[in-house]
Amino acid sequence: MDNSFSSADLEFQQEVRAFFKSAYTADLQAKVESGEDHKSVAIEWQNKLNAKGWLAPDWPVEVGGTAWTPVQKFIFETERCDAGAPDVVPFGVRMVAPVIFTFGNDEQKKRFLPRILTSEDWWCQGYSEPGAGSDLAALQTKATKDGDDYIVNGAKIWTTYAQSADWIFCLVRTGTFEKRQQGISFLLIDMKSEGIQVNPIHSIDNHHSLNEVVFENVRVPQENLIGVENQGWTYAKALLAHERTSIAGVADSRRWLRDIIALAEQQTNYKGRLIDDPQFQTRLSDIEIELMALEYMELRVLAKLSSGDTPGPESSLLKIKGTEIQQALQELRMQTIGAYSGSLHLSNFQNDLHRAGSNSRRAYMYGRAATIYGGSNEVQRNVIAKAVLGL
Amino acid sequence: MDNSFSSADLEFQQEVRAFFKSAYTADLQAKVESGEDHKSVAIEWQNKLNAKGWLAPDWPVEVGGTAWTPVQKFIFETERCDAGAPDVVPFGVRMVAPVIFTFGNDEQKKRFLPRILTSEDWWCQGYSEPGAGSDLAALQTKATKDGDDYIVNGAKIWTTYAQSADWIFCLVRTGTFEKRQQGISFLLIDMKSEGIQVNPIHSIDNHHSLNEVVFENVRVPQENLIGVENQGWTYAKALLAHERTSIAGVADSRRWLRDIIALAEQQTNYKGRLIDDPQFQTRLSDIEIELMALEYMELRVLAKLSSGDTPGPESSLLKIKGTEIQQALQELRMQTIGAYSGSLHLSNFQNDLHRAGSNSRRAYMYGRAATIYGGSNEVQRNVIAKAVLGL
Amino acid sequence: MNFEYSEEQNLLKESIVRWAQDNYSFDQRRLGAESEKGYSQDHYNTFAELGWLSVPFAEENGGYGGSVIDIAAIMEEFGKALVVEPVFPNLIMFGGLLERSNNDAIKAELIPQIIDGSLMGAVAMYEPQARFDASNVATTASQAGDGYTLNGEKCVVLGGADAAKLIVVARTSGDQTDEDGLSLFLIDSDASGVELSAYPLMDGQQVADIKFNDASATLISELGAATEALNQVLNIAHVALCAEAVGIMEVLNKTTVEYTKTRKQFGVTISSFQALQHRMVDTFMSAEQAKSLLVGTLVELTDDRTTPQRAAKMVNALRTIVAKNGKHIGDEAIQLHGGMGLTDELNVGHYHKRMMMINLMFGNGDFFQHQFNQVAYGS
Amino acid sequence: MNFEYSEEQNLLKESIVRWAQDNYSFDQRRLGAESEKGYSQDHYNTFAELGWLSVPFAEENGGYGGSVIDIAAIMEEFGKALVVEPVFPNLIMFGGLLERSNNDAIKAELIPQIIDGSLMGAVAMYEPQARFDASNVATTASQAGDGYTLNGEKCVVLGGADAAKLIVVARTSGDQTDEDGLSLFLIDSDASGVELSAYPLMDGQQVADIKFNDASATLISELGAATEALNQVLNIAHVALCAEAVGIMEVLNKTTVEYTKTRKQFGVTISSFQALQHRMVDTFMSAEQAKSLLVGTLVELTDDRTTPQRAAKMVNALRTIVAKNGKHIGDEAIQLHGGMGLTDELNVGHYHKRMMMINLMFGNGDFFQHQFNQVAYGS
Repeated sequence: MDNSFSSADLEFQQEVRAFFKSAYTADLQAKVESGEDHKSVAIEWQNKLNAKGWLAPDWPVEVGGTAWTPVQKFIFETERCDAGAPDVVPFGVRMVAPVIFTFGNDEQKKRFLPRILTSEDWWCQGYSEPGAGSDLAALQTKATKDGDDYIVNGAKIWTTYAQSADWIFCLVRTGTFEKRQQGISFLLIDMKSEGIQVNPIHSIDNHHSLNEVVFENVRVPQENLIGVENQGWTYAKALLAHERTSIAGVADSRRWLRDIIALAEQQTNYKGRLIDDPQFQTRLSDIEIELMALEYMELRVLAKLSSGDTPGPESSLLKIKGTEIQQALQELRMQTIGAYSGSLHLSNFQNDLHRAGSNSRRAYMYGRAATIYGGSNEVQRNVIAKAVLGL
Repeated sequence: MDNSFSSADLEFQQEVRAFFKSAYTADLQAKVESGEDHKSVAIEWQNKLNAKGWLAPDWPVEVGGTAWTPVQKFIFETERCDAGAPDVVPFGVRMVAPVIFTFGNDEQKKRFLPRILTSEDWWCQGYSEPGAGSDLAALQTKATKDGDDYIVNGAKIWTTYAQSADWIFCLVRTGTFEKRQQGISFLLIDMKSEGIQVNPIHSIDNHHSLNEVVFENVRVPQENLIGVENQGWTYAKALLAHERTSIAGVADSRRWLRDIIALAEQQTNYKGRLIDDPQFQTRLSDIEIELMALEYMELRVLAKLSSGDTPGPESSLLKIKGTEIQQALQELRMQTIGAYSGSLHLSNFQNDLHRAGSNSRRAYMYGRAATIYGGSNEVQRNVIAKAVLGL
Repeated sequence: MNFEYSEEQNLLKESIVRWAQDNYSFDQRRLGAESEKGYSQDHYNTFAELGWLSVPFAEENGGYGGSVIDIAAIMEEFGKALVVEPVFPNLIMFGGLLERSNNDAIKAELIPQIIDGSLMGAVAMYEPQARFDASNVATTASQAGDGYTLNGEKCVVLGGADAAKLIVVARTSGDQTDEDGLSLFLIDSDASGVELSAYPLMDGQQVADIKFNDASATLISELGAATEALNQVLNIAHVALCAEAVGIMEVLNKTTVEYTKTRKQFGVTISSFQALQHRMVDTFMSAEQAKSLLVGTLVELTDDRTTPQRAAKMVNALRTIVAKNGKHIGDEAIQLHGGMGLTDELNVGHYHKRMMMINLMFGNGDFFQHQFNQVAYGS
Repeated sequence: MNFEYSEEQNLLKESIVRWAQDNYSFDQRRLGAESEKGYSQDHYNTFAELGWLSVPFAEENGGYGGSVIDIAAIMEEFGKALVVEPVFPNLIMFGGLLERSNNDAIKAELIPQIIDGSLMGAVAMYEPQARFDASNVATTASQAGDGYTLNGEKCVVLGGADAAKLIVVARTSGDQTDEDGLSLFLIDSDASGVELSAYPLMDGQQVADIKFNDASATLISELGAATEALNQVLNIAHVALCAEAVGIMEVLNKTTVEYTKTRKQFGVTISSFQALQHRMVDTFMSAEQAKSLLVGTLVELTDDRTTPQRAAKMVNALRTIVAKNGKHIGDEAIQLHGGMGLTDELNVGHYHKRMMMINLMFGNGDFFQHQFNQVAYGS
């Protein structure tokens, strides 16, 4: 057992740190924290990452990846959070791209991957359906062959930023088999196609990021099919395990924790500083200690990956604990701020606490989704019960 | 809504308080707390209660009950715990007697009830069977008719104090029906009968109170059958709801809480008194606040009972919360005392903390049973899910 | 011993239930909540007509003479209906302090206006630096001729966006965090020197941050001796909020149980999953705990034998358990509703947000538990 | 980065696994545990023969030169096998302090005897009035000719019932609760003035309360400067106990999962109940958390870059999570075993009791969390 970075890793750490320091400017930071104009701010930041060649570390080198070791990825992620820089918007870079470069044909790779790197194409994810929830295989959106095209009918739901997406990657039903997981295909659909309607879903954080996407006789060229018809479930599943592993969000949670401590150093409680209140310290360390455990849980998984293993059901564990910790931090941040954390709007603030309060309210509310999406934590527990404990 | 006692209740309270003060002598208290010679100490105490006519408040007046109102019972129980006096051993007075006076015939009432009051007969309970657990209806002990007798074969388990009991009341299978709950009879068996073997079960509190009772061709006169053959399940069920209601143990938990506070006033922590440590105070109030809620939960049930209702599925709630609070207190008591609470034996103590430690260890260990017996808390949750929430 | 609401109280509750059924569906409520004012004056006028606004006031002031139990009875129903109209800040806070004023003329003038629904008032007490400490008051009042001049800043004033009159807690003596030396002042919200910034909270309330710059106000309490009245009103306010929370808990649990009975996954209703059943039993028990402690607090607060210490123990225990269990119930309600629980379209999120605001008003769970510890174990 | 035990460490672990399989069934263990001594000298001699007793000692003292990772490796396996032989008090505590002594002659004499299994020693440090505060020491040592005279009382001395020699922490200067002014003394347990009362703990350990009445002892540390050595040894002791606890957690979880797969109720195995499945997933996660934090503590303690503050944070975090999760896992193991979990006959209760004792040794969860808070947030 040892924890040490190689000298090459240490050099890399310096390079990454320097990059974030120069690239993530105060101006950009202010734009990000305003929470407004999400897409253009994200593109501005992703273009900087892409210019450095660091937008898509996980991709194969020949299409734009970095061939970083898991340790390097860990370093990058830690430095990113220390710098307070936002994560990449995942739908293109992290979600559809791995499916394209793993299961897509050369034509598809050439057509789609470069435009993801340049942020010319903005993607959204079409998995969940109204009424299906965590039971992904219950999907009913149909794609029927018609000449060189598929005709798609059905609806997808909880589609984040569908309103600003150019493309959607969808799981659609192309056949009927005894096992519901069969007969599902992975299809790329142009959001400008005729017959697509995007209905906004306003969520409890008082924002509009979620949508329902309805397909009515939408014509999709068969060249947009990834891999083999009826094998889409396999492609999506490979992706989901990857998604769960990265969902632990240790570095982000660490940033939240530091933020709470900074707030508690300013807040007053029982005529002293809140941070000095033993009860508050215990609330904080209840979470911090779990976060320290999660950090090493994740490192153990990363170390295994770097020795060639693929992520197994333990990724469910990272997802459960990671999201529980995120929610606990969001809750504690509101408690730290007090009544100001009920503030609804992001503008016209009287003071800093107001801004922090409104941000924390929104994070808490939006954060309720973390234990629901990507396979609810209940479903993750089912997975561990079956795959790890053999129950 | 009001909480007030009538003037008659207040008078009663004075009478009860005076009784405990004079009857529960320092000598008796020392014997009880030594934890030794359980049966003879219990009989000494129960004889005092019986002399006052207060051993069996719940019984009908004509056989020895007191006809107390629920408020009076509440007052009695509160005063008992304030005085630190032990509860009645339940198997005779509270468990078999209500079945006898409700479903038994006159002959049985005359024969058994007076000897329970005088503690001449000591009873134990034969419900659970090896392998059946909370699934009580899975019982397999058979009683087959032979002339005027039943021949009983099978085994009962977790039988508390079977080793010192004169009688056992049993659920036995007398018939086979489609519903497992049918075909069960309620039988009273003399422990001196030939063919009964009592095998001790040593438990994790390092004491012997539990037993397995094995029946091999045990001959039981049919006159010992309660009520109608094959209807025993109904009689037992009526009893169980009653048992759950009284299991909340609010007054006892309140005594434990006071005990912990007294200990924490003597213990040192971080160079101050443990009771002044904010973290400890929070552990304590986490429990005390739940106990305050439980107290009013129980009072609400009692008030309903006094207006003529029978205890419903809400008694499961009292059982769950009551036992969870008991266990939390047992745990906190050990934490309060520290390493001394690992002490195994009750004698040869170096100091008071030693005695308190050993007592608390034993209470903790024995207390693990509370969430398992009388229908495990898991089964109680199933009951509420079905009967209250309609799930 | 009796732990049920009286027949009169049940009639009062039923009148709210009936009104809400007929007039306050989720969409009808929304009309008011999403208006600029944040509530419907029409509904509020109906409350006045039905007599509900008179409940907390003494008979000699033209009120119904209701006890804290009567207040809890109506607040529980307002909680169930998720009433957004500002009953709490106007009746319990503003009205409560007004009724304890030593200025009989002002009482005689204003209380009837509260009861008939024509006056909206708010209490400006907490300050940005104070978090939950009601005695951390930097706003000062200095004598100027017959009246007083206020200077300072108040924040998250409940009902403040819409109030015509404000009662302001200001320091007339002592250091910033002294318990004593506080006085109450009445001032029009549009008076000169009053600068009011209104904003909404997540539960739909319209509140305000308010600055006072040499604003002229009228003293309505004994000089420097407002703490007792404040504590009396806060005690009732705590119980009123908890009663509202108990109503909310009941709705959240009921809605969630019903939802799981209709929602299907993996071919069956999710109510059939034992893991979810046990969690719903736990939220049911959470609500029963809160309800039981509310009942206990009500009977003990109205019992002559209760000491102030015992009352403080009950109130702080109640607020602590409402904070813990409210969060438990709200979080589970959203989780078990899955994606639907995240939508603004379902009422679950709205109930949850109101519950969260209640549990940030005048203190949070840790704050109240700390107070409990002081009373119960303090040396 | 690498978070696995090395090949050598795995070989060491496997040797313990093999030995336990062949020689340490539950019944075989019981023979030793229920003997008067509380353990088997034969087994202990085998430990010596297999070299396990040399692991923590430096090569220059005739030991294996093991790191804290090597110690954790063997303790984890001792935990899994529920070894009752006094490895911990003798090697980690007594041996650890001895190795840090400034008296080379005594080290040269005694350490080989520990390694060959012929010497049992114990550390007498905690006192009845001190609860978990290691610097609350009322026992005094005063100079008397060449040596020192001890007076005072020690309690719950681990390994104390059977120790031939004792290291005693005594005060040579300062007030009763000062951190400084403590010294270490060596004394034979049968020396004049040593009054020893032995008794068993619930996990089968034989411990002792010990009184010193003008007992003559040898100083084996710098005068008044024992605190650093004590802290070093306690740090390793904390990690060793947690490694043992991690081993216990694994067994408890595995045993419970297996039990639910065989135990039938209501016609099906109870492992098929989803509510129980989710609870077993939670206990599995509890164990993984503890294991991960153990690994983290091991790599950070053996990393040159680690500051003392960081080390203290890791160790206290580890002990806090082991206390919480150990209780969680132990309680659930008993609950899911039902009545069978309450019997002395099954090993579940025995593992649980050892876990509980670990979590009362040198502090409990709250104590360690308090220490963590001091390091992490203290001003």
